[in-house]
Amino acid sequence: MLEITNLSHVYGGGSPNAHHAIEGLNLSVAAGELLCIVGPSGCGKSTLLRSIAGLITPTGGQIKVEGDLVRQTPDNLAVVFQDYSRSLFPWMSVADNVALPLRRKNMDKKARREAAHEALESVGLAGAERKYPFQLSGGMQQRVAIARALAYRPSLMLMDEPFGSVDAQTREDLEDLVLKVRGHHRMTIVLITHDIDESVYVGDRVVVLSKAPAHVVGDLKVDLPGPRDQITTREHPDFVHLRAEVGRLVRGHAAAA
Amino acid sequence: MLEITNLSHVYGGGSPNAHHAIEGLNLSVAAGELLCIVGPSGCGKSTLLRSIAGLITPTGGQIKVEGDLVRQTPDNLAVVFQDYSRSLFPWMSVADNVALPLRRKNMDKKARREAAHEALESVGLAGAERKYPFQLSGGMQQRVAIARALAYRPSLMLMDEPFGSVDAQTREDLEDLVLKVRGHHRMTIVLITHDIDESVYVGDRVVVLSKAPAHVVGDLKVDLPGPRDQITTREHPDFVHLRAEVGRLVRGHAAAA
Amino acid sequence: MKATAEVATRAAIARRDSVARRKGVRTAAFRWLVLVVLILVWETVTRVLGSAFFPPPSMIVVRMYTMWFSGPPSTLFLTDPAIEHILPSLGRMAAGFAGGALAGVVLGLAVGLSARAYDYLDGVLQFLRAIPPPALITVFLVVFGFGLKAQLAFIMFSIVWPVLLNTADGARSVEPLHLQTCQVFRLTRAERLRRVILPSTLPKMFAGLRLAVSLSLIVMVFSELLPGTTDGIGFQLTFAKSQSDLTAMWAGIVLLGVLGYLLNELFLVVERRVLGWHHAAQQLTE
Amino acid sequence: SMGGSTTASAPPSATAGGLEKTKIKIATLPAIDSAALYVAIDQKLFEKEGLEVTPQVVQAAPEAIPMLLNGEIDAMFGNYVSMFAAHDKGALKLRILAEGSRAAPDSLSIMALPDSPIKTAKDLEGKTINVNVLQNFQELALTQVLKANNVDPASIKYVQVTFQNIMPSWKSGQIDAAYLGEPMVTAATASMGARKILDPASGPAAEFPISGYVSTQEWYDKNPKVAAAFQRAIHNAAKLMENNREAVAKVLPTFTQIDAATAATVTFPYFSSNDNPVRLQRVADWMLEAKWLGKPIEVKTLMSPTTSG
Amino acid sequence: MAGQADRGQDAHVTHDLRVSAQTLARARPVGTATRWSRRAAGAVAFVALIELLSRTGLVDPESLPPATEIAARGVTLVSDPAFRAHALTSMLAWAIGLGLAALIAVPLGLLLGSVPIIDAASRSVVEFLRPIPSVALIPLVALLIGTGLQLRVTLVVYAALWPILYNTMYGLRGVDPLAKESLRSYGFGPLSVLLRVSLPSSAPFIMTGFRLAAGVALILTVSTEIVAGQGEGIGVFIYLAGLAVPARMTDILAGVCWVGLFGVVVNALLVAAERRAFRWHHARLGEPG
Ligand SMILES: Nc1ncnc2c1ncn2[C@@H]1O[C@H](COP(=O)(O)OP(=O)(O)OP(=O)(O)O)[C@@H](O)[C@H]1O
Ligand SMILES: Nc1ncnc2c1ncn2[C@@H]1O[C@H](COP(=O)(O)OP(=O)(O)OP(=O)(O)O)[C@@H](O)[C@H]1O
Ligand SMILES: [Mg+2]
Ligand SMILES: [Mg+2]
Repeated sequence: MLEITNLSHVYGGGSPNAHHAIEGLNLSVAAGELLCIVGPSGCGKSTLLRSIAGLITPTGGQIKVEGDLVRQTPDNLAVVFQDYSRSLFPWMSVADNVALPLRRKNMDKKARREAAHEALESVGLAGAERKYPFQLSGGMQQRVAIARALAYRPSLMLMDEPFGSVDAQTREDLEDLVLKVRGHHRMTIVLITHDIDESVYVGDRVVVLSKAPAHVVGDLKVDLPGPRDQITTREHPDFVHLRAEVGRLVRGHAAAA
Repeated sequence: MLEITNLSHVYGGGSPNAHHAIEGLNLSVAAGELLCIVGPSGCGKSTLLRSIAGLITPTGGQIKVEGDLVRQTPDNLAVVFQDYSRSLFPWMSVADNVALPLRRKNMDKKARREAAHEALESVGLAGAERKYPFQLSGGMQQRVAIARALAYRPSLMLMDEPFGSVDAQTREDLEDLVLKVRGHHRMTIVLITHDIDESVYVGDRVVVLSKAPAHVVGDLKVDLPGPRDQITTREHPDFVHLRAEVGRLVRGHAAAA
Repeated sequence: MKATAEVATRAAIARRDSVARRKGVRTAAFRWLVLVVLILVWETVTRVLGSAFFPPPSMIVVRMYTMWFSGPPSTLFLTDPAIEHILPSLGRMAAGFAGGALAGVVLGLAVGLSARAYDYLDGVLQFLRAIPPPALITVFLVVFGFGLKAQLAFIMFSIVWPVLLNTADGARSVEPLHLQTCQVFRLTRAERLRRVILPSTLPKMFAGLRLAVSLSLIVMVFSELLPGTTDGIGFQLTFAKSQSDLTAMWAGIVLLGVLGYLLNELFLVVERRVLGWHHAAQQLTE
Repeated sequence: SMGGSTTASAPPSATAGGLEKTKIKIATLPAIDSAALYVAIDQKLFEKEGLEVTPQVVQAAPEAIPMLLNGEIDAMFGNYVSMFAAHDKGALKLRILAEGSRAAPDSLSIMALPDSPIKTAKDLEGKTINVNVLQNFQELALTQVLKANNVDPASIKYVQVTFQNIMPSWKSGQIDAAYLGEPMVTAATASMGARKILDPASGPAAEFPISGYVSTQEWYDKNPKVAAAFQRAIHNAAKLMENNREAVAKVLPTFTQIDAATAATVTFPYFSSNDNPVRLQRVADWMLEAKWLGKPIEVKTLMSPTTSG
Repeated sequence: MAGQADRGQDAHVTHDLRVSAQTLARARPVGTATRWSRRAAGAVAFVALIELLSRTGLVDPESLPPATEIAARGVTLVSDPAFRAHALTSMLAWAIGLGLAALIAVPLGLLLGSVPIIDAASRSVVEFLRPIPSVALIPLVALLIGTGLQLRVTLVVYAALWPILYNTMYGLRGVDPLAKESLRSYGFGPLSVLLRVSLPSSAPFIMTGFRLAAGVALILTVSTEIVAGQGEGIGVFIYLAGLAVPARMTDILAGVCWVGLFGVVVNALLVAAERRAFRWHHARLGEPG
C-alpha cells in the first residue's frame, strides 16, 4: 500500500540554517494495516506525513502509494492535521466543514449531509452541526477534523496526534471508533501519537523514529488478540511488555532496529 | 489567592442557541497551590480559565484574585493557551516571542534576552532562538508558549493542556520543570489536563468538572510524599488509588464531592 | 550509508536551488519577452493606423529624449525642461505620498482599533471619501492659495483613503488570540500597537500603500491642473494636450508609466524586506 | 474641388435641395461667442437652408477634436489658436466653414481691483495675469497690445486659472490683474468696482478674430453643399444680430449660465457676417511669430468664399 | 469601514468575545444611544466647523458659504427635476462602472494572485498602465469609443478596477496555508482550493477593496463629468454652476454634499451586507455579526 524508500527532507536547503528533518527513512505499510508512529517532539513525524500526503516534495528518496510515485496528493486520502483548529474553515458551519470533501465522492447533497451527520454523531458531536468552528472547544474542533476524515472514507488515512485534545474517556471512545471504522472499511491508517499506550492499543505495528533527522529506530509488530478492548487488552501481558519496549525505544535505550 | 463563587457563563445569551458553559461553579485556590482541572471535552474548562484571566466577562457570579474582583486581566498573570500555535506571533523569532512580555518587567534588553534563552533552554529548545514559529514542529511551538509563560515568572499561571503535543519523555521533563519552577518562585498554578495520571502527578489538588454546564463534581487533595519523582511517585500506592478515583469521577461513577 | 544519503541530499538541494534559479531567470526573460512583443505590436499598429492621436512608440521615445534626456552630462543628461518639470513633480508626489500614507495609517489605526474614534469619525470620513476633489478646487484655492500647499493637500486628500480603509480592516482583523495574549501579559498600549497590531496589520496596509503609490502619480498630475501651476509633468502633459501636441502628451504618458513601473518595483523591494516573515510563513506549502 | 461650385447661391428651400445630409451636430461652447449658432436655430435660419442642427456643448475646443475625428459631430465651434495649433501638429486637417466671433471693444479687458497699485498699462510689467488656457488667443492679442503700449510682453507671468476660480484667486491676491471676458467684465465692474487697465482687443489687436466654425477637410470634401448652407445660415444670423440685441439676449440663457438681466447689459463680441481670410491670417502670423506654429499656415486655403448675402 | 455596530444591542452574540482589537482603547461597552450620539456629535462638529470658517470670514464666504446655507440649498435641490435627472444619470454610470470593475477585477485578481508566472509576466504592463491619469486618457478613449456614457463608464472601470484587484491579490496571500493544505489533501485541485478556500477566506478583504472602489468610482464619475462638462450628471451640474458669474458656490457645494451623502449611504449598505455575509469573520473577531 505504502512504500517509502530512503526518504530524506531538508528544510531551507542551501541556506546556512538548513534543517535536516528526515534522513534515509525506509518504511512500508501493508493495505489495511494500522501503523502507529512515535518519536520525540520535532523529530520529523509531521514532515513525514506531509510528504506522504504529497503536500511537500521530499528532497530525497521516494514514496509510493499503491505502487504509484507520490507527486501530488494521492487519491482517496484523508489527513487529520496536528494543527486541527487551523485546518477547519471558519466560514463554514461544522456540518459543511465535514461535508465539503464529500463533493469529491459523487454524492448528492442529501447524502453528503447525512454522511456528515453520521460522522459527527460518531465522534460525539451530534447537535453541533450548525455551529461554527470558533464556537467549539478545542477538543470539539479536533473531533470535527476527525469526523471530516472519517466521513470521507479514505483508503489511506493519515492522522497527526488526532486525540491530543480530548479527555481520557472520549479518547478511548475515539480509539475504538477508529479501530471499528478501519475494520469495516479496510482503511490503511498511519497514526502519529505521543501516547505510548495508545500506540500499542490501536496499532498493528508501532514504528519508533529517532531524534532529528528522523529515521526508523524500532519497528514492532503488535500481536494482541482481537477484538481489542480498553480493559482486557490493556491488561494483557503482551500489551504491558510491548508498551515497555516502545517506551525504551523512544527513550533511546534500545539497540537500533 | 483565587476565589470563584457561583460562577456561570452563557454563550450567546438571549439567542435560541444559547449555550450554558458554566453554572454555579465554586472554587478556591490557595497561594502557591498547583491545582489540576480535569473534565470532559467541551465542558467549559477553557471558558473558566479565560474568565479567571479576565478575557471574558462571566454572565454570573464572581472571581477574585488576591481579594480583588477580576474586571480586567489581573497583574502578574501568565496563560498558556490551548491553541498555542495561534498565540505565537508569526513575525517574531522564537526568542522575541518569549522576551516580549518581559518588557513589562523593567528588564533591560540583555536581561530579557538572557531570560528568554534560559526559559527556552529549560523546555529543550536551546538553539531554536532565531527560528520563526512556522519553522517549528507542533510540539516545539507548544514549548515556546510554555517558555514564554515561565520566563515571565507570574504569580498566577494558567495552563490549558500545556503538554498535549509533546512526546512522553519531554512531557515528563516538562511536568518536573513546572514542579520545580513552582517550588522556586512560589507560583500559583491552575493547569487543565486530560491526562489523569498527570493531574495526580503534578497536582496538589485535582478538581473534576462535570459535563456542560460545568460545575465541580470532585475535589481531591493529592497528598503524595515530595519531592515527586516520575518513577517512585507513580508507583506509590496512593498515586494508584487517587488516579483510579479521579478516573471514576471523570467517568461520572462517583458520588458528588 | 549515512554519508551516501547526505551526499544524495546535498545533490538534491543543489538541484532544487538551480531549478529555482532557472525558474527565476525564465520568469524574468518571459516578462521582458512579453514587453518586447507588446511594444512591437504597438509600433506596428500605430504605424498602420497613422493617427496623430496614436504616434508610434519610436516617435514617442525620440520626443522624450529630445525633450528631457538630451542634456549635458553635468546634469545627468537631463535637459532644462526635465529639471524644471520632472523633479518638482517627483518631489510633490513623494511629499504627498508620505503625508497621505501617514495620515491614512494613523487614521486607519484609530478607526480600526477604537470604537470611540470610529463612532466620531466614520461618518465624516465616509462623507469626505466620496467627494470628488475637482469640485472642491475653489475651496482648496481659497484655503491654501496657489502652489505647493494646495497641491500637496490635494494629493494627500486623494491617496489617504486606500491606506486608511485597508489599515482599518487589518487592524480589525488581528488574530483575537494575539490580542488576548497581549492582554494577559499586560502589554502597554504602545507595545501592543508597535509589536503586535502593527505587524499583523502590515500585510493589508501594504495592499493600500501599493494602491496609493500609483494613485499618487495620478493625482500628482491632477494637482498640476490646479490654477496657478507653472511646472510639473502633469502641467506639461495637459499643456501638450491643449496645444494638440499629441506626441508630447504621449511622452508624458509613457514617462508616467515608466515612473509607475519603477516605483512599483521599488515598493515591492521594500515590501519584501518588511513582510519577509509573512511571505515565508505563507510558504508552508511548497 | 473647393467651394467654387457652391458660389451660385441656391434658392433657399425647405426640402433640402441636393444637400448631402440634412441633420448635423455641432459642438459649441457655453460662451457668448457661439451665440450665432443658437440665434440661427432660434430664428429658423438653418431650417430655411434645409438643415437640422443639434448643438452639443463641450468645455473646451480641443475636447471636441476627437469627436470630430470619429464622426460623432460634423463641425465644431473653436478658437482659431487651438485649431491652428491642432492643424499644425497634424491632429486634424482643418477646414474653416464660417467665421464666428471677433473681439469687440470692451468685450475683453485687463482689470485691476480698486485698491490695486496698477493704474496704467505700464504698471502691468512683471505682474501675474490669469488666462483660461496658456498660449491661447488671450496671450496672443495681449502681447501685441502690450508691445504697442511699450510694455515688455515677456515680463508678464501668465498663470492658467479656470473660469470659476478667477474671482477667488484675484480677490486673494494670487493674481495681480485679471484678464476677463464677458460677462465677467460687466460683473467685476458692477460688483467689485474693478478698473479697466487695458483693452486687449485694441490697437493692433482691434477686432481680433477669436473663434469660428470648423470641420475637417475630409468632412468638407464629402459635404460641400452642407458646408455652404451652414455658412449662409451663420452669416445671416450674424447680420440679423448686428442690430437686434434682443435676438441674442433671448438665446443666451439657454446655453450659458448668463441670466436674462445680465444678458441685457453685457458687451457682445462682433459676430462675423462674412469670411475674410486677411484678418484671420493675422492670427496665424502672430502665432508663427510667437513660435506657436512649426510652419506658416496659409489661411486662405482653409476657407471658402462667402456665399451669403 | 466595517465598524463595530452597537454592542449593547447585540451583546449576547459576542459577549464572550469582546476581547478584540477594540480592547486597545475600549473602556467599557456602550449602548446604542451613546453610539448614535457620538456619530451625531462627529457630524455636527464637522458642520459647525464649516459654518464657523465661513461666518467668521476665515475663509471667503463667497467661496465657502456657511454650512446651513449649503444644507438648505441641498434640500431644495431635491425637488428640482433637472437635478434629479443629473443625479440619476450619475448613479447609472457609477453603478455600471463599479459592477463591471468588480466583474473584471475579482477573477483577474484570483488569476494573478494564484498563478505567479502570469503575475510576473503581466506586471510590467499592468504597472505601466496603472499610473496613467484619466485626463490623458479622455481624448484617446473619446476618439476610440466616443463620448457619452461609454466614456464615463470606461474611465470609472479603469479607476475602480485597481482597489478590487489588489485587495484580491493581497487577500489571497493572507489565506492560512494549512486551510489550503486541508482541502488539497482531500484531492481537490488548485481551482477548487482557490474557489472554496482562498476566495471565501479572503472575501472580507476583497469586500474592503470593493468599498474602496465604490468611492473611487463615485469620484471618477463626478470628476469625469466635471472635466467633460457635457450631457447630464451631477458633475455637469457642478460644472455649470461654476460657469456662472459669480460662480454659484452654494449650488456646487450642495451638489458635492449629495455626492458625499450618497457615498455614506452606499458605504453603510455595503458594511451591513458585509456583516451579514461574513458573520463568521466578525463574530470570530469579537464584533457583532
Ligand atoms: N517550514 C519549516 N521550515 C524549517 N524547518 C521546519 C519547518 N517545518 C518543520 N521544520 C523543522 O523540522 C523538524 C521536524 O518537524 P515536524 O513538524 O516534522 O516534527 P514532528 O515530529 O511532527 O514534531 P511534533 O511531535 O512536535 O509535532 C523540526 O525540527 C522543525 O523545526
Ligand atoms: N465563542 C463561543 N460561542 C459559543 N459557544 C462557545 C464559544 N466558545 C466555547 N463555546 C462552547 O462552550 C463550551 C465550553 O467550551 P470550552 O472551550 O470552555 O471547553 P473545554 O472544557 O475547554 O473543552 P476542551 O477540553 O475540548 O478544550 C463548548 O460546548 C463550546 O461549544
Ligand atoms: Mg508534528
Ligand atoms: Mg479547552
